Amino acid sequence: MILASIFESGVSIQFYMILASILFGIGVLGVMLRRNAIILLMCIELMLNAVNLLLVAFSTYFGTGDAQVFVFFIMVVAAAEATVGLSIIVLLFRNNRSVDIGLFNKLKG
Amino acid sequence: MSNLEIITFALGGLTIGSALMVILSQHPVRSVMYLILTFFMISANYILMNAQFIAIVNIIVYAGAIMVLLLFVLMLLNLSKDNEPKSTLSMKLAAILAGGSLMTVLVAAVKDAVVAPITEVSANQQGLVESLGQLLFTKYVLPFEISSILFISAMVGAVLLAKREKQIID
Amino acid sequence: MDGRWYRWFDLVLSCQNLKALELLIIPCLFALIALVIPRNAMRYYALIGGVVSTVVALVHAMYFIPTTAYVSLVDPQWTTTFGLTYKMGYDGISLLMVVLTNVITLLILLSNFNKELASNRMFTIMVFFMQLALLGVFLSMDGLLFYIFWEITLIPVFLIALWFGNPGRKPALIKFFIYTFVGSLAMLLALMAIKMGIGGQAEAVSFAWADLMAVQLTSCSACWIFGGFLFAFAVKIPLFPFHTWQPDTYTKSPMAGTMLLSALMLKMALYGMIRWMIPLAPEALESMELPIIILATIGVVYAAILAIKQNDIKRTFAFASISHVGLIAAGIVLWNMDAMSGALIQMLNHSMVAVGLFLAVDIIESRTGLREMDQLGGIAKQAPKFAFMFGVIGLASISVPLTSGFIGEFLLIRGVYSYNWIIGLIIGSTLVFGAVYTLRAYQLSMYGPSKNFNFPDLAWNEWLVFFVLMVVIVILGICPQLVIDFVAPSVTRLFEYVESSKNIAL
Amino acid sequence: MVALIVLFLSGLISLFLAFAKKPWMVLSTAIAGLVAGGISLFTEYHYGYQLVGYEGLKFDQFAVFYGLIGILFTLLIILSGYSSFKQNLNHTGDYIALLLFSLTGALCMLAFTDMFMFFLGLEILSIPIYVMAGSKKEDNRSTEAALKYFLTGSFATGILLFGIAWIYGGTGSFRLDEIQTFIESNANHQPMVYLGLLFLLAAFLFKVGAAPFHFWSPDVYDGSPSIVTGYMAAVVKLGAFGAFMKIFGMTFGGLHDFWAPAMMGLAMLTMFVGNLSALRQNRFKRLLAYSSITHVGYALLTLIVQSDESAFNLWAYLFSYGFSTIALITVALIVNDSEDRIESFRGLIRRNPFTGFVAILALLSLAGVPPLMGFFGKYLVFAEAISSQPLLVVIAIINSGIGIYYYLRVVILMLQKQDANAPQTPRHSVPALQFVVLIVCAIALMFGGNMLIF
Amino acid sequence: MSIQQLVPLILLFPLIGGIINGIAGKKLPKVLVGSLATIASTLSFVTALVVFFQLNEPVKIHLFRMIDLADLRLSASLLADNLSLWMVLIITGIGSLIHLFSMGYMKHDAGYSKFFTYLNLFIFAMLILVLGSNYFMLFFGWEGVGICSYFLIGFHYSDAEKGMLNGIAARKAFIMNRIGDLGLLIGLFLILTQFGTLEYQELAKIVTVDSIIGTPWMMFGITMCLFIGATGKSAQIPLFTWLPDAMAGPTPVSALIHAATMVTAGIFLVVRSNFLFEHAPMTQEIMLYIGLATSLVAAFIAMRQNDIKKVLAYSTVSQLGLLFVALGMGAYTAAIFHVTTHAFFKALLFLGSGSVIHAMSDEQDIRKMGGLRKKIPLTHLTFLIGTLAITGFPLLSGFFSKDEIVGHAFHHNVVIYGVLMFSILLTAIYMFRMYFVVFFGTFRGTHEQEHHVHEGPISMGLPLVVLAVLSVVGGLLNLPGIWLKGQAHWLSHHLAHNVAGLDLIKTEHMDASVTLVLMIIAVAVCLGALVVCYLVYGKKGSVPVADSALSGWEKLSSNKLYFDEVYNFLFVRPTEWLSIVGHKFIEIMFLNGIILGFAKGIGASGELVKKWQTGRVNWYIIWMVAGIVGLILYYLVKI
Repeated sequence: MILASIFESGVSIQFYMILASILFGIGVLGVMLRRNAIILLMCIELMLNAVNLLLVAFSTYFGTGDAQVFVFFIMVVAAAEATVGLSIIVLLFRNNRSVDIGLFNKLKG
Repeated sequence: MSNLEIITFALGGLTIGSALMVILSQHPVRSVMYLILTFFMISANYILMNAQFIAIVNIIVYAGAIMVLLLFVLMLLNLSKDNEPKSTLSMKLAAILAGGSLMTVLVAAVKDAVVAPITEVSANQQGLVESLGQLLFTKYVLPFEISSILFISAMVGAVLLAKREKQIID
Repeated sequence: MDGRWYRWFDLVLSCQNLKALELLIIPCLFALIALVIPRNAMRYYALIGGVVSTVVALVHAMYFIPTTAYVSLVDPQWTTTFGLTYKMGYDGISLLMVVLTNVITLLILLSNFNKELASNRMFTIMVFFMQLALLGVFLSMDGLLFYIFWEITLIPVFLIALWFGNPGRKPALIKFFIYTFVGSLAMLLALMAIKMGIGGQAEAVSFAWADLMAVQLTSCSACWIFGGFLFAFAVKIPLFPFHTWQPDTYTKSPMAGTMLLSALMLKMALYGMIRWMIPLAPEALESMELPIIILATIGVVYAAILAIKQNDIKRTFAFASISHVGLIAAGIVLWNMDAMSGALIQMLNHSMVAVGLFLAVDIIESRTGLREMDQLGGIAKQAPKFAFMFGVIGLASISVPLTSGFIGEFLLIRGVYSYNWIIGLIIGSTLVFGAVYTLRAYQLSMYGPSKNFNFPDLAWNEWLVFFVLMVVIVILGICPQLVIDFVAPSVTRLFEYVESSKNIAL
Repeated sequence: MVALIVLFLSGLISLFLAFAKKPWMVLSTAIAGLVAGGISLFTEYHYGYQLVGYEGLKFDQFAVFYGLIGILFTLLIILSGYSSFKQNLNHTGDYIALLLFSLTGALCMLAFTDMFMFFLGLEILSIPIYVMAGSKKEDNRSTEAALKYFLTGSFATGILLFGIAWIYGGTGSFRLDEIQTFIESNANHQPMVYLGLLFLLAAFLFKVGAAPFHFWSPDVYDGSPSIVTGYMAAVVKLGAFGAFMKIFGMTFGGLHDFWAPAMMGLAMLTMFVGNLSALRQNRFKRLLAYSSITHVGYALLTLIVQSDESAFNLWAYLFSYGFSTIALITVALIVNDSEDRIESFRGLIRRNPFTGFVAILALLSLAGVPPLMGFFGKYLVFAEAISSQPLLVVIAIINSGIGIYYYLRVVILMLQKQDANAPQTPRHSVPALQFVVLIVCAIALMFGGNMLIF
Repeated sequence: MSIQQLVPLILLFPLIGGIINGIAGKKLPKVLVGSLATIASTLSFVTALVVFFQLNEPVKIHLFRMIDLADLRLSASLLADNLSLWMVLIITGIGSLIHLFSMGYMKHDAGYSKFFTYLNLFIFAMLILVLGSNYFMLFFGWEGVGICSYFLIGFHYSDAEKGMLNGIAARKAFIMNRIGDLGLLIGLFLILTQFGTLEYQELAKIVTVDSIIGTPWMMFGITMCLFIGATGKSAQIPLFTWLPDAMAGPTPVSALIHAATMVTAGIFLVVRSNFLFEHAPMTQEIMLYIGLATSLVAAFIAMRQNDIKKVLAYSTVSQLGLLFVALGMGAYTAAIFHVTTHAFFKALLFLGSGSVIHAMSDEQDIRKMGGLRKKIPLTHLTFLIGTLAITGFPLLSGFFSKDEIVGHAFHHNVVIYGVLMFSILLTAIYMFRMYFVVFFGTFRGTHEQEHHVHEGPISMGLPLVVLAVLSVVGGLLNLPGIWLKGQAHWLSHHLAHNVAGLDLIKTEHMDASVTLVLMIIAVAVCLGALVVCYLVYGKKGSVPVADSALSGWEKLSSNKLYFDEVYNFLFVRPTEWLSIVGHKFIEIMFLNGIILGFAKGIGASGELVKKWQTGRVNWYIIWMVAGIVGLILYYLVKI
């Protein structure tokens, strides 16, 4: 089934812009609030998803596919980042038995 | 207000709600679950926007692969307990202040935006696998190839970091 | 951006007009060869280097015809994109400073000859390095080149002070380095401003002196540029409120460092005032003249009064130096022939006196281990030659007739006096105060019965240094016209140049 | 393009050659790859070779000359780090390959023509460095650095992508030339353009390490293995600044009046923060990090003052900065103790005269003492800025004055005699490769400056 | 040889003598050193005599250009005219005698050759001072004699107890002179500004009444500055306190420099500049009153001084005051006349005192002498002649020279005359007091000293005799009109050219009978003092009491009117206080404090900024977000 573009049926692009902004903001808030490294990683993924949403919205709105390809690449990168991030977290846990980033403040000043 | 609009807004509300639960739940596993839910919501949005390919990939890659990986690591490291230390009050306040004002200014900035008028209304086939595949293997073949460097370095990195070194004295 | 990348290769092709550069090359060579000279031959080697460069400078001076005014050494016909032209040359004023630099360097090497320091490789290298940089400063006819050499001078003198200085030198040296560095940055700012066309005037073609002179400044930007230069020079001279680095640094430096600082680096700033600060922004002279003279006057009196009750003999002479150079700075900004001649003569005199006094202090310090006047005394009886030479230098310092100091101060005080008689009267008090602190220092250390330290009289090299100083001082004191004839055409030309460039602006 | 492939392949080959446990083979592969990459980069520019079909990368003058020093710096860093790489035979190949991969990312960041390649290039540049930062696995500081770098870096990636999305929303394109045309042809823009621009700005400021987005850099520079710090300071910064210049200096040039004042304020903040924090540091790499923050502040002047010379000036600045950093890192590798204390440099000039000499040259060059290269870099930047932004230049000059203090502190430490009763620090032997690096750096620092201004 | 060549020779002899002694003096035998110096000085004297007799009109000898600038031409040139040659004769003549005296007096001194070097150099400087053809040369000599004086006062700087004190006295002399010199220097600047030249001859031509109309203040300024210079060198109020202290130097030095020659440089300056002073009546008045006050104050102080040299020093100050009174009245030749006679008898007195001190083994306190009349008869006799001459005993030189000044004063203003006579009376009293205390009564020194008392060698005796003769006959130089018609006023006529005949006219118009009356009064004063002093100190043999026992005016006199204390309080202490306080508070606390404050402030803000770097990733991200929020706010505000 091919749906007609949502923007032709009255939903404004503003809606998705604001929705993406709020999702992004929530992601950012999560990064600032939480101390579990894995949750932080998740919040960053949430931010990336907000970006994806925005891009897809624009893509549909403009009627070009470039942005969706971009989203694809974002996912690629997100996967790579998650890999590296998780291995760093595993390494950290192995050394410190914890992934609480509040504990990692030896470097400061 | 049409049905579609109602669906869209409801979906938007649910997305925000589940996203909020991600950062508000104390239990990490619950956070992961809510995040997966959020991804599904977003995929639903994609489908609403006629981007089926992305919607599917989103579920496969994110909800399927990345989140499972996260969950797996979470379990592996035995972090599923609700033992995350609380941030200090000042940090919380500052975070909420900064995040809140970020959202506020963002919304304030975009609320009056007028997006350029749509020039090609007809071409609504981009969301499909076919058209995206076309793009990906013609116009964007170079980034596609070059992302291999990204992956191989991520792989090498993961191996380098996560591999247990042989203990010289055992 | 086009073409920039390849211009590097054009450098070799475009060097067409290199003339005799031996003035710069000799110290450079001596500094390099010093790396392989055996340690026990170092002192002789250094002395030879000093003599050679002095002789070369003197030959230049002999062949210099004062009325031809300008001799070009390096004059490339190309300009780099950023305006550095590498132009070098000298007129009478520069050549005077060049000769002074080489002579003083020789004297510094000579006065260290009987010390352990003379065998030190790094010391020798640094002295030649310093000489090179100073010559660069005096020979540069390009603003940026001037600045570069100016900054380079900081390094050897800093290293000499750091490696061979007195205990507790570190904070003082850091203060000195940062203070002067910041001052120089202000000069860089001014140079860039004048080159890049701040305040609406056109961009200068290059940093060449003549090109910078051609820039027409508005009186506002002229003041800023003048101020930038002034800050750099005021710190180095040092003028009154910018002097606080000086006593500490002088006290903590070894003899050679103090001599380099007071006899040469300070002259660099005064020379900079003559060559760069006033000619580049003459429009500002009118409004800046009085403040500078007032600062100089305050400095003269203030430093003199402070010197009166110092107990450390080196510190006394450090303050004395501040007191003396304030007068020179005032003379320079008066910007007329009489005062300028006085300033130049007094610059020479101050160099001689500085070398002499700090050598005397060092002789006292190295033989008794003391610098405190209340513990010294009775040296004159044990070392009459030293007492005599020290006395002569002291008299030159308090500008007694028959010494160059008198001619210098006479012309300078007269200049200030004709500018404003009240200031002239106040600044003239340096004659009285100078006598007070110099004689006090001299008497407390030299007079009285012998104390219980053994004080050998002058070694031959020390005696020779003093003797040369004495001869120069007396000759200049009797025939100042020698110097005046040497520089007067150049000074006149400078005045005319400045005057004509100012007229266009109006 | 060929250079990219050559570098990637040499990285790949190094990766597999490492199984032979003969580190010299890895090294020679890497060197060969770098040299070949450099040559191909240059010839590619010279003969105008262009891959048919996709214009995501364009090796123009800008990319080539920025890229060449990137390759040069990487070469120097690999040479300098070889002695530590080969200590862990299992991973020698990994380290070198990761650096080479990262370099390909840097090249992408210098040559991109659309946001795809930019974004990918950035990630390829960053991800190997996240890993390298944590490559000292048993060292808690190193892993902490990796974590911090990774978290803040990913966060910044999110910011960057958000910005790109907004830009796309505002202009309808990912291509730089189209965006540039769009911006220059329209007078009034939608908020999306500005938002996107600001998010991009934030991301860039993060990558180059400007206040208040700089917090990661001291910690990461401090914690990472020295050689990685050197790479981050020299090459990563080069890539980030190159892209910065491409996007802000060129693409967003039309909106210069909008973003320049904001950047100006942040540049001032950056200089002060970097300088002031550096004053009381005891660890060398941390000092270097803060110094690099200050230098970022100066380098931002080239972006703020838009002129024909900006790209060159920035290049010259990074060129001079890179040599100093590499020299210092090499010296730190030779001399430093495990704690990375500045104190370990005490009396260096007496223990290792040559090493000490190069280190002092590098420090003075960073401080901007003529006639060293750093002075000319600084001079170019300031001189270009003074006529339009005199205030900013004055502030930069004031900061140079403050900055001299902490450089001087280290210099004096190196020049000082060792205490008689302190334990004698041994003379450090300088491995041949590092010696070569030091010589190259010394020559460049002493004479390179004069070349810069022709 | 022509005058052109001879005049530089006058300068050259002492210079060469000084240089040879300076370089080789230590290695040469003492006799050679002393005679070399003496011969150098004597040769100068002889040459000067030759020139003196050859000279018909002023001769200017150009030596070399010194400073040749657009509006400032100063040349090293000499001017030989009657005035300068007269001074040269006094300087070299008395100088030679004192050299001769020193050969004996300084025989046992370690710094023998150094002493003669300084003496010769002093002669050289003094000759430049008087022979120079312009004020610039004068200034050269002016400072030169100051320097020589400085070294000679502090000659015994390495004495165990008094070395430092000698040094301090020398420094005091030099600095007080320097203050005067500054005035003189300013005067030179003023002259340059006003007239554009420093040459005496040119100036004398330029300064006509016409050209200075409308600038009386300028003339006042110029002359006041010159006068300030003169007060420094010639020890007038307020700059006179150095001279008594200068007695720390060896006695021949006191005789030569601080009595006969250097201190008269101020007089010479004023006489030289008479063409300027004549146009500044106000300065002349001031000069007159200052001279009067100095004369009185110094005489008063001398009344209760017990150091033989101090008494003579104050007497010198007093006499110099008298000379300034003369100058203030425009009696230039009278002043030169008195300068000449004063040089004779004061040198004689100082040398005599030197002889006494020599005999007493360096004892200077007159209370510890007494009864020396028999023991050193030659010294006694010459000293008596000197005393009589200075007190104005009839027919001796002092009688005539003083009389001329007093006569001028009487014509000028009777009150001034009265005060002057009082001062002369005081002079007579303290001189006779000293004479009687030293030479009459019983010997009060230690036994050792008594055993040791002896006349000096011939080299010391001869100058005494010559000077005594000169003191007796010196009056002949300028006999007043009533004594020898025709030949009268020889010196005045001789110098007439230099002073443009200004005061000759005044002198010759004096009424003969008035002159006679004045002479009689003077004689009465002198004889009265003689008698009183003889009765008190000679016959009764009373000895001055200890300083602490004094009270009333005696205490004032003994404590030098507290001049030193007042100066200390007013000038020295505040300056030292300023120096210490300035160093402590302005330099260290304020100026250095500002710099250190800057540094500290920067350091503190560095600490503060360091705290910003918390080490926590959350905070880092919060700040980044804050940065982004700031950027967007910037956008919202700006657009």
